[in-house]
Amino acid sequence: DPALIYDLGGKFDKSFNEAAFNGAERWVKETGGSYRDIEMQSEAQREQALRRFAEAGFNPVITTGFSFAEPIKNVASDYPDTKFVNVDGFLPEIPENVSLISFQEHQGSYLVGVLAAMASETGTVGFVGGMDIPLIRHFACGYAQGAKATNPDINVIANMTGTTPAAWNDPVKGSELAKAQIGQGADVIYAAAGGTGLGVLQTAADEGIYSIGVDSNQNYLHPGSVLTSMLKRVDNAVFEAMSDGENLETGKMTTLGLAEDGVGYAVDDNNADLISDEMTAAAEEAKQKIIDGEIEVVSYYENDSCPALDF
Amino acid sequence: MDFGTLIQLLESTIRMSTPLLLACLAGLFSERAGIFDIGLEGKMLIAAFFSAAVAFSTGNVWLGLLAGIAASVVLSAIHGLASITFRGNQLISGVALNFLASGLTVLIAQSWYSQGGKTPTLTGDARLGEVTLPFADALRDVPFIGPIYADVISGHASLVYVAFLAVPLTWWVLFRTRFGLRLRAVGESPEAVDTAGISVVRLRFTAVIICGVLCGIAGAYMATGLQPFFGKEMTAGRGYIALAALIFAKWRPWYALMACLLFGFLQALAIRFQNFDIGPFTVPVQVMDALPYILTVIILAGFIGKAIPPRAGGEPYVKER
Amino acid sequence: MSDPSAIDPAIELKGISKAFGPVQANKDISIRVMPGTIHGIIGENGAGKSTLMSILYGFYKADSGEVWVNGQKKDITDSQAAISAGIGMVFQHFKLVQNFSVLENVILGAEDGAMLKPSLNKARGSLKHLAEEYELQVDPDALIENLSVGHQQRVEILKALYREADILILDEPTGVLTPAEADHLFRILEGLKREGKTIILITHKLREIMEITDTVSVMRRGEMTATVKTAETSPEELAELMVGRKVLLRVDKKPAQPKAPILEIENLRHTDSHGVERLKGISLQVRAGEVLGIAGVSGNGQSELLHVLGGMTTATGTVRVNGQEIDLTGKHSDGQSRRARGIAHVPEDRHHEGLILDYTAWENTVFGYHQAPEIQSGLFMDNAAIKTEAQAKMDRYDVRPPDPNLAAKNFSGGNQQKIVLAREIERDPDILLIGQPTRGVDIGAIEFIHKEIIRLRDAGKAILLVSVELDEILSLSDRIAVMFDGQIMGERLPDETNQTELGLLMAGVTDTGGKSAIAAVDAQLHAKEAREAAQHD
Amino acid sequence: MDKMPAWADAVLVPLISILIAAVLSALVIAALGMNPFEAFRLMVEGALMKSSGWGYTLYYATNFIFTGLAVSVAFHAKMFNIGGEGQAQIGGLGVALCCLFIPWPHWSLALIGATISAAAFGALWAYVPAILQAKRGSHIVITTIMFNFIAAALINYILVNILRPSGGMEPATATFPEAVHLPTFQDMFSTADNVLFRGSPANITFFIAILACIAVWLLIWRTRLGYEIRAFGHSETGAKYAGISPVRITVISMLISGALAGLMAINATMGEAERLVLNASEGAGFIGIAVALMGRSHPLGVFLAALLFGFLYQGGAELAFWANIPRELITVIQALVILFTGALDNFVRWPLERLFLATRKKGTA
Ligand SMILES: Nc1ncnc2c1ncn2[C@@H]1O[C@H](COP(=O)(O)OP(=O)(O)OP(=O)(O)O)[C@@H](O)[C@H]1O
Ligand SMILES: Nc1ncnc2c1ncn2[C@@H]1O[C@H](COP(=O)(O)OP(=O)(O)OP(=O)(O)O)[C@@H](O)[C@H]1O
Ligand SMILES: [Mg+2]
Ligand SMILES: [Mg+2]
Repeated sequence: DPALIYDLGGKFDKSFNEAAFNGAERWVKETGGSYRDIEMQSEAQREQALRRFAEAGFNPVITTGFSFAEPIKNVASDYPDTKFVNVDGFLPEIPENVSLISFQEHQGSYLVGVLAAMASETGTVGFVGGMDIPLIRHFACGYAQGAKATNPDINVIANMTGTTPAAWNDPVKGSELAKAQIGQGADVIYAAAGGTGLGVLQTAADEGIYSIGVDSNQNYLHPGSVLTSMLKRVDNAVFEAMSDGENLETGKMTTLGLAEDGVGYAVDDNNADLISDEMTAAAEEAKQKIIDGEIEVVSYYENDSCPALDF
Repeated sequence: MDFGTLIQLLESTIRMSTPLLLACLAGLFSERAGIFDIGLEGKMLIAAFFSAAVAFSTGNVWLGLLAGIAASVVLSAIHGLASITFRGNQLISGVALNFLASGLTVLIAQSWYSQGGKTPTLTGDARLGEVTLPFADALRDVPFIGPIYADVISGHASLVYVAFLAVPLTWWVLFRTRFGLRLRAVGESPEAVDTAGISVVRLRFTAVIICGVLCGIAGAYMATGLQPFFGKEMTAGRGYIALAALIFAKWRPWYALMACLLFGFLQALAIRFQNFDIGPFTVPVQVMDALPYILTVIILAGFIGKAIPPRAGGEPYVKER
Repeated sequence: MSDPSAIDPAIELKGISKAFGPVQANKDISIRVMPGTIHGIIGENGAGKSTLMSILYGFYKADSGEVWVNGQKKDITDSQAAISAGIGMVFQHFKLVQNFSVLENVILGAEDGAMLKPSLNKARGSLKHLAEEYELQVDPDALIENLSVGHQQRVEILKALYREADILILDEPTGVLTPAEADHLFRILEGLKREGKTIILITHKLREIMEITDTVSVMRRGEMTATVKTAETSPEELAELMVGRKVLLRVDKKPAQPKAPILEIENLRHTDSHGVERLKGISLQVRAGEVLGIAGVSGNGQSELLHVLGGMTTATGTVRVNGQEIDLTGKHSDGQSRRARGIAHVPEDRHHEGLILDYTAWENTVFGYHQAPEIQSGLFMDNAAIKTEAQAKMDRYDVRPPDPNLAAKNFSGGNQQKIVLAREIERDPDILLIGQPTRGVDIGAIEFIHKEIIRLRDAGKAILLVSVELDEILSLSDRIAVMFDGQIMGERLPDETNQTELGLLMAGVTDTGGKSAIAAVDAQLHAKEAREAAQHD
Repeated sequence: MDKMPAWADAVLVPLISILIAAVLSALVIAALGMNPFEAFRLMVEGALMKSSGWGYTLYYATNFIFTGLAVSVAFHAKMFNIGGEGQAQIGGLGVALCCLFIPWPHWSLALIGATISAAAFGALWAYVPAILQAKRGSHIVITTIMFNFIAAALINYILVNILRPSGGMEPATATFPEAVHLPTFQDMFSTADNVLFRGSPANITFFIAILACIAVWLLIWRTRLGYEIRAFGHSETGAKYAGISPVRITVISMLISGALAGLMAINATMGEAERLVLNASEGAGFIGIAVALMGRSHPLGVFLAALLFGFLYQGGAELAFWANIPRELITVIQALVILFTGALDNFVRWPLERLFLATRKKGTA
């Protein structure tokens, strides 16, 4: 059986852990298989969880969050028969029985940036992040690039919620941040802040502006107000890893971008009316150009700075 | 900063201050009676959950409010049992109840709603509406005063007004009624109260229950007013800030109002001015984020001086050892 | 009971027993107090007096026994019940709310209705009335923490009277009072008695018992050993009943043989944290082998003088010890430096200064001297040695119980005081500063403490004694300096002065220069003024 | 004077209290649809029946010992140091700087260096609240709460903008060099054919923690400084009388407290993570409060309480592995343990006292 280990944010973080959980549940539904999962409570548990599951014969052992890369590196050689999967992580050298999956969040964010810029009437769009960490800047950076490419005069306001883990679970502050951005003219706000983001989406709905969800499809939360969601298909990645089971290909890093449908923007019944044909066309064009390499979306990680945004 | 921004800032200040204020007054009642309470956070949290849950299932926010208050009062009663009846350590009891609330809310929410510790979103009457004060719209265009009245003062959830009215009410109860006299006395000198023929235990329990009620309102405001749902850990440390405000205010109601407004204002300010530039520098977001806390320390060190808690605070009343 | 008289006793206790855990504080106690009398209760520290009274007042619950008030059996379950039975109590340690006004303290628990205003107004009226009737003047709006102990005690009495108490219990009321205040209190008690009220008075001072009570009961180790008519007994007999042996009630000392001055104080000034100047240029000398007594109404700077000399606070001026100046403001102005210079200090307040109540007795026996090299072994304190030494000290000073591992708070006041004395005296200091040495201490212990002070004097030490008890000052001192308002009003020799003259000086009446040549009539007159002045402190 | 024998007070009361907490926890577990006995078996087996389980239990316990001692020392001086969290994180910064920028030839030297550095940084973070309390009377509870937030912001800034290796995704420093790797229990106690403590993070720091317990015990109950700290804690006026400077004691005891909290980083940052991550203290500063209070501020009590919490952490993790329970259940169990052993202890003690008193009366009668 496969095992799934969620990062510290917990299974229901309204973000990628939850997406992983959804993928696993889909796999259960479709195949009737079973898996085991656990939420981390502390840093020290990472290695422990990997070992316990490997020792108990779970295979593959799937983990979410870049923080698992190091522990996986440490334990992988002890369990050559177990395959380890990590979503979001990076290792300079990838052990034979390890598969890394990374997502081009900046590309997906670029597309929702395009949509945001087009939907905005005020010429100001907002971004609310959780804790100020590189990953979140990575999201913000792609978003700003997309928005500025669409409307060079656009004003992008990017705010972070805080510096403690509470920053991921403070919808009230998310709501205040949204209100502040609305006060500064924003009429589309992209939230990449876990539970805090729920407050952003809520306030956007209450104040009659648009919001953009993150990671999984959050359009259903406030139909008519959530412009779209930046999808990061961790669910697919988990689903596939579970489906491949012991036949999983390892020893490599898989990068899932627009081309692989690893990231994207969500359109469904809830927001179909909000996305005009023109917007779809623009987004699709940008998508194609990114895939073709005509547009290069700069990753924040590349040189720890963003061409379109000051941090 | 233009006038419009100032108005928004003040509006935000009111919203951010309200839960702090309610929790701070809650702490004030408890600590004035000699029972320290670092469990404000947990009480707010559990109240937030139950108010949202009951408002959701009944569709009535007022029932939600009652449920939130009830839940908070239950924790208060446990605190009272531990620290008054069984003369336990008040700090430990508070810490334990914070943990308890933090764990229980998510456990129950998960088993009821399976939304990862979140309650479903409240709509309609399950949600605390905003109150428009009389003439707010008519006066909006009056220069200066208009926006202040219409935007800063009017247009908040009813519990906001409850919180602000609770300040004079608390003052009045504390300093103008028999109950207040006894309450203050029991926090200073329980043996004086005891020898005056008044039950220390009953008095302290009453204070602790009032504390529970106010924390309950604070939690309910967060989960039905500020947000129409409960999310795990959504109080995000506000109970501790309220405690700081209480000490800051030297356990006095009007000062508590000032302290909470100040904290609220600093938070609102930090939210609105992240990453702002001063000449060649960009002040990093972390500095703005920490600013309310840094300023608190500075103010405390520079202007407040020594805060003397109620003399019998924190100690159980023991007459026979 | 075979008492033939028709009137019922105001209070009758029958077979009261009370244990605190394993401690039997009261054993089967029975007592009758007749209405309209003043009934004294005496007994050693820890004899169970306070416990018995607390039971009568409903503060503690008796394990067994009955309480009868005015011939009726009462079930006194709490203080409320006692109050409605007409009992009022002034505790040894006042039960007042420090940051409340007098008025607020008086109405606490006796309010009329839920609003404060009417109660306060009513209380203001009756307070005025009571004050006139019983000479109980206090400013109704003053905060308790700003009142002198004497005034605080008046508030306690007012509290009881406001509740219309007919029976008033006073637990060691004079322990903290100045002689003037004590006199005043007794006038009040006489007044109350005339009004038909019944008073129970606990005290360690036999003089007071003899002076004011009608009957007196003696307690020992939780039991009531005797009840006698005051007129039919003597202090010596009472003392013996109390302690179980003969007690010397007067200090027996040889004339002093003073030598060179050891402590020289010149123009000492101290300003407190509120900016009030509390010492206004004090100049004094204490010689080896003499006791210099400082008399004064408390609050006139004696405490500050002790604090400055003991290194608890800073001052300006000059202080020389054995001819060498000591640091009054700098790094070496703390208690440790003073001790290093041979100054020992028995502070006035043993609970808050002299002892760490939560420390064991042995830990307290080195308190302040804990840095001394001889009780260290390497990096650590030599606890075993300290304990052995503590045991020896406790045996020598007859501290009861002689258990060095017992926390200081579990000793009675007298025994606590002995621990402090043992510590300070056994260090063999050159100078002993000693404040209120016998406050709240029973007769047996007083006798002992006075002997120790004289023994130290005879060993050639300089002793600076501060006491509000004029008796104590007069019997122990070789010279007496009187302080008033931060100044020395004059010095007297004990043989050549008397209470009246000292009282005059204590009230700030300028030094007349004469030895004791004031006309008696004059003195009487001034003394009355003095008392009144003292009341306004 | 005692109402019941000391052993009953020290052993029986906490045991019964824990039992009550366990029973209530069992009810919660049963309410979640799980067999409580099975859950308990999982916890005990996972935390105590294997060397690797002990390896985790002791790792967590090590953290809690440090933070618990930190809170205890401040308590003795009657100060409530809520700032363990921030002090530990800043201590982590000290460890990181020391390990990253000094080319240590051997771990033992690095350990000494990091210990000093962690203690110094932790102490520094406690210094400001301490001096403000001593000189300005600023309430230590507020200032330490505030300093927790400020520490979080500072560490966040440093990790995101300064110490993060370029291109690194995580807000964390680079991994420390191999030379500063501390021996783990596995390294120390395994033999060629018998691997003990496999993979568990318990490391040599545990012994430092034990040394710290002993040192604190000696400090508080055997030295002049400890004597002065306790005296000051009991009575400020008394301290003044004895010539003990309130400013000095306030500052020194907070420095010691902060240093102890900072030492936690040796275990978590140098021993386990081998790099500094965000929120490295993970709430141990707060658990330290419970540990200190439960341990009655005595090092032995702190040690035992820390073990108990280590057990709860590790047992809880095991429970989560095999029983699929939400992690909040562990929080609830912790809460119940703290409540019953810490705050409701008289709930157990009083009936017991009565029992002992009754039997004694019978014995003497
Ligand atoms: N609250 C209490 N808890 C436990 N023991 C007590 C308590 N109060 C008094 N005791 C004990 O009961 C005994 C009697 O104490 P009590 O206070 O009645 O003495 P007392 O005669 O008033 O002494 P003193 O002259 O010092 O005031 C003492 O041994 C004392 O230790
Ligand atoms: N709560 C208590 N627990 C234990 N012992 C007590 C308690 N209260 C009083 N005692 C003891 O009762 C005895 C008498 O207490 P009381 O309060 O009358 O003080 P005291 O000895 O007269 O001291 P002082 O006169 O200096 O105030 C002392 O032995 C004291 O230690
Ligand atoms: Mg007494
Ligand atoms: Mg006494």
